[in-house]
Amino acid sequence: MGEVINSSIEGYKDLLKSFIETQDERSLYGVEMMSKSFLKNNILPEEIVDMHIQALEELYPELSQEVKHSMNFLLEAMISYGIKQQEIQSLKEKQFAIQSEISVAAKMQNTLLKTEIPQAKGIDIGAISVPAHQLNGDYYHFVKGKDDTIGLAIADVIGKGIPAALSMSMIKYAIDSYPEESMKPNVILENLNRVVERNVDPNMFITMIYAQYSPRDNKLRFSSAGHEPGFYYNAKENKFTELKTKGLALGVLGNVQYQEYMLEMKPGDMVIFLTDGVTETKDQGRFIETQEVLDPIKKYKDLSAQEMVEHVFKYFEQLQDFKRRDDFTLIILKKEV
Amino acid sequence: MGEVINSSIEGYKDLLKSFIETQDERSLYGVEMMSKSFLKNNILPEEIVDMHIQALEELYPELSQEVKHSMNFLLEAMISYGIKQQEIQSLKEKQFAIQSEISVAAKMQNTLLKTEIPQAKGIDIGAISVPAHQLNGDYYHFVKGKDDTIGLAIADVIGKGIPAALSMSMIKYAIDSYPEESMKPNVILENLNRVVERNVDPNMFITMIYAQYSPRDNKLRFSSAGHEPGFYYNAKENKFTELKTKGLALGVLGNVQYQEYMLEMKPGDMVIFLTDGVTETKDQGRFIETQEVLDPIKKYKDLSAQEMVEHVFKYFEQLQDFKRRDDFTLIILKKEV
Amino acid sequence: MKPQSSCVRIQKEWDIVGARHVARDMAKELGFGIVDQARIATAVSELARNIYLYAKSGQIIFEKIDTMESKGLSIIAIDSGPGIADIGQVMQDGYSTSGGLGAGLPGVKRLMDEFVIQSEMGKGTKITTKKLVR
Amino acid sequence: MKPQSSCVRIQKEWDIVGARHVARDMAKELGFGIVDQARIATAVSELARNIYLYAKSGQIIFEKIDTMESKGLSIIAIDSGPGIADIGQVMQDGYSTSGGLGAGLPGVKRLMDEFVIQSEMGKGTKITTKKLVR
Ligand SMILES: [Mn+2]
Ligand SMILES: [Mn+2]
Ligand SMILES: [Mn+2]
Ligand SMILES: [Mn+2]
Repeated sequence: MGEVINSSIEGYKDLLKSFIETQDERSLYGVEMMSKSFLKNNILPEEIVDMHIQALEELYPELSQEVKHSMNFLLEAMISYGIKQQEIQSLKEKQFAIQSEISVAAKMQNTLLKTEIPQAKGIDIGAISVPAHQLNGDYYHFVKGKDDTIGLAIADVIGKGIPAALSMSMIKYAIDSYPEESMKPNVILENLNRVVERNVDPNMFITMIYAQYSPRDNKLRFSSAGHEPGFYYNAKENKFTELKTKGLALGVLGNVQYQEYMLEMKPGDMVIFLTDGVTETKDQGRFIETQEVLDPIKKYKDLSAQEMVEHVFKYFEQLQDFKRRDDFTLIILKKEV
Repeated sequence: MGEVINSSIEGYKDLLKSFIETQDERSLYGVEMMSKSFLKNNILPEEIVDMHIQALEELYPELSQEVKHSMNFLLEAMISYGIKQQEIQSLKEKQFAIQSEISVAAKMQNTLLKTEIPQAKGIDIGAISVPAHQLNGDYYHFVKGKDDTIGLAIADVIGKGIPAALSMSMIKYAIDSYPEESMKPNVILENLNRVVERNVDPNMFITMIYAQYSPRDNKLRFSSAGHEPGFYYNAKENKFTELKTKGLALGVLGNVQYQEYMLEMKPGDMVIFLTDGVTETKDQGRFIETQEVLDPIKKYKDLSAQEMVEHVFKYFEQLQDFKRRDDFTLIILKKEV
Repeated sequence: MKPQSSCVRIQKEWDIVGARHVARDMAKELGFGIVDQARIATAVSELARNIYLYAKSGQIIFEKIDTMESKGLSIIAIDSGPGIADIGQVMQDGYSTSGGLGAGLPGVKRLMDEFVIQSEMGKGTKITTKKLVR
Repeated sequence: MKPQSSCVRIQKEWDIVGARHVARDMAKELGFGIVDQARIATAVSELARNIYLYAKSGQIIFEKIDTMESKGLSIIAIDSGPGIADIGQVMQDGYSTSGGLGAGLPGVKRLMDEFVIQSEMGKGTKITTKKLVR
């Protein structure tokens, strides 16, 4: 550092001299550039003041004692600022370390949560899940049973970030261990509720919908654990209705029973499941209305299910000026015509 | 901010005046305190220089133009330093947010990993697990079967921090879903290996020992997935031997078979399981030798198993000057005399 | 009477100094103190250097704000350069260490009272900033 | 000949100024430049204020280092105060914002070249620091 200062003091002195003589903007531009390079070389502000004193003394050997003393005083005032500046280096290193941990964790999550959207005759499925930051606290998952039944889970862990990601991996493994195709949605939720309740502390909970679609009878059976209600689109009447359900979020109480709901999907009908990251979209500071959630869905309803979810996501992304405050998950099931 | 400066300029001027007149240390102590309070109020260094100029001009109305110009030049040089200082503030806020996420996650982990050390006649068990930082990438777990068999898992996820914590919660839930008491250690590892291999990317793996102690025949059966070898203490011969095992770490290959090992525990015998956070203790920069891991174990071998693990932990904590670089887990089983 | 607005083309390094000069003069006339004069000049320096280094050419438009409610300086930098791919990233602290296109923009935001950036890949960038006399 | 070492008791706030004074004088004699003089004085200030505020009483021992290999100042602060429970936490950046016992110690570490802290609850704290003339 000493060397950088020594080789710079001449440059600083020249610029200072030229500025004192002419007050030109060029010298000030010069000192701006110089100051940035000092900063990059970790020169502290008290060292700048010291350099200034030296330059002044060399330029004006007859400089008054008062001014010299005053500059020493100013130098003293800069010491705390120098300490502060050194802090930033160590802060940045810590930040960098933790950021790379989070990136690795996010990559892991992607591997972990990979779920293939099942192909099944008669039903077209689209799904998208985008975290607000790097780690996702939303979860969705598909499974195709031996009898062609399609199992579908959509969940939202309370909160975001690292704690949510941890809870979410719990759900993932718990679900993985069930012979899902043979279990009813309400039973799956009842089991999951026990796992969550046992393993997570009481102020942490998870909302979830578990649904099963059977291509044999075109019926969708589902249960909800306090999750954001989905929508049913009746093609014949061209009408959307909210899927009202009852059921406590997972992890709130130990022994909860969930109700099973059922609906029949006729050609052209759709079912939409989502997390509150979709409905809590903010348009210029205000939350959108239920009706407005359906706007882009109506708009894109003739596209394929996957195109639909992607377009709807982009629509909301733009609406809230690319600032996501919550994880966003949207699943659409379309009964083919 | 403007107000803070205005009310401070008088104080600054008084101190400056007193210093110019007497060059006393008291004024410098005063400006140090003042400078700290400026910093706390987010006053930027260019504002300090500005205040200095104003104070000088008021004290010396006849101040030379050269000095005035020179001070304006110095002020210009401080602008980049002011920007840097503001950056520190915003970095600290981010740091704080992420730190509180990690604290919540660590609390969750504690709830998640709570495992009770089983009470069983004839065997005394001690266990300790301390993360290097807040989140633990080591894991241990006990389960007591209906036939009084004690199941024991000890694992180390490659890496530390957030990604390790995520992987670890996977192991926890996978294990939770097995009917452990009826499964042999090698079969448990083979199943876990499939889960890990399927869910985690290839450069992420987990080492683990799964062991079962049966009080009926005093036999310990165990299998290892690339885990740090444990030790067996033969009381009669007063001798420690390393428990050499074969077996690939979990998650490396898809279909791995593990070998089962068996040893009989006679009164006074001990078995020690650990993670590499214990053996990779550094004493003044060098890794300790295997022999040295046993030093404190020998030293405390007449204490109860739980007292032993705690004393051994403290011993190593001191040895490496309280700087833990890896998660530390130690389990001791003592056959009672 | 002094002009209420001014436009400086940025094509060579010397133009950066010219833009700073205009900025400082207008700031002085508006009654900004020397600290704010220096901050405005530094912000303009940063905007102009970005144009000079990455967009090759562009302009900076200065306009005095002098209404009943507020008094200050509006500075708009426009170029038809390559544009900024990820504005969010550029505006992050710490990114600035990279020293590339837009590296100084978080600093400009801190130096000024208002800061809006619009950019389109291949089309260019428009940065609108404002500083008010307090 | 000037003394090679000196000891300042810290009991009242005024003693902080006394300790700074001794530190600056010795630093000057040893040939430290004005920046380092100021840094040493600030470090001593911090150490002395910690004693004054939290340990009520203690002392600061100054010793000149003047050997063939190195020249500098050794400063040791000893008190029999409450001690610091979690040294790791106190030495973390950001903790300093709390303003409590030991809050300024990371700063002292930065101002000096060497810094060792030992502390026992209920017994007191010893901080050994050193700065060398470059
Ligand atoms: Mn959530
Ligand atoms: Mn949500
Ligand atoms: Mn590990
Ligand atoms: Mn390890």
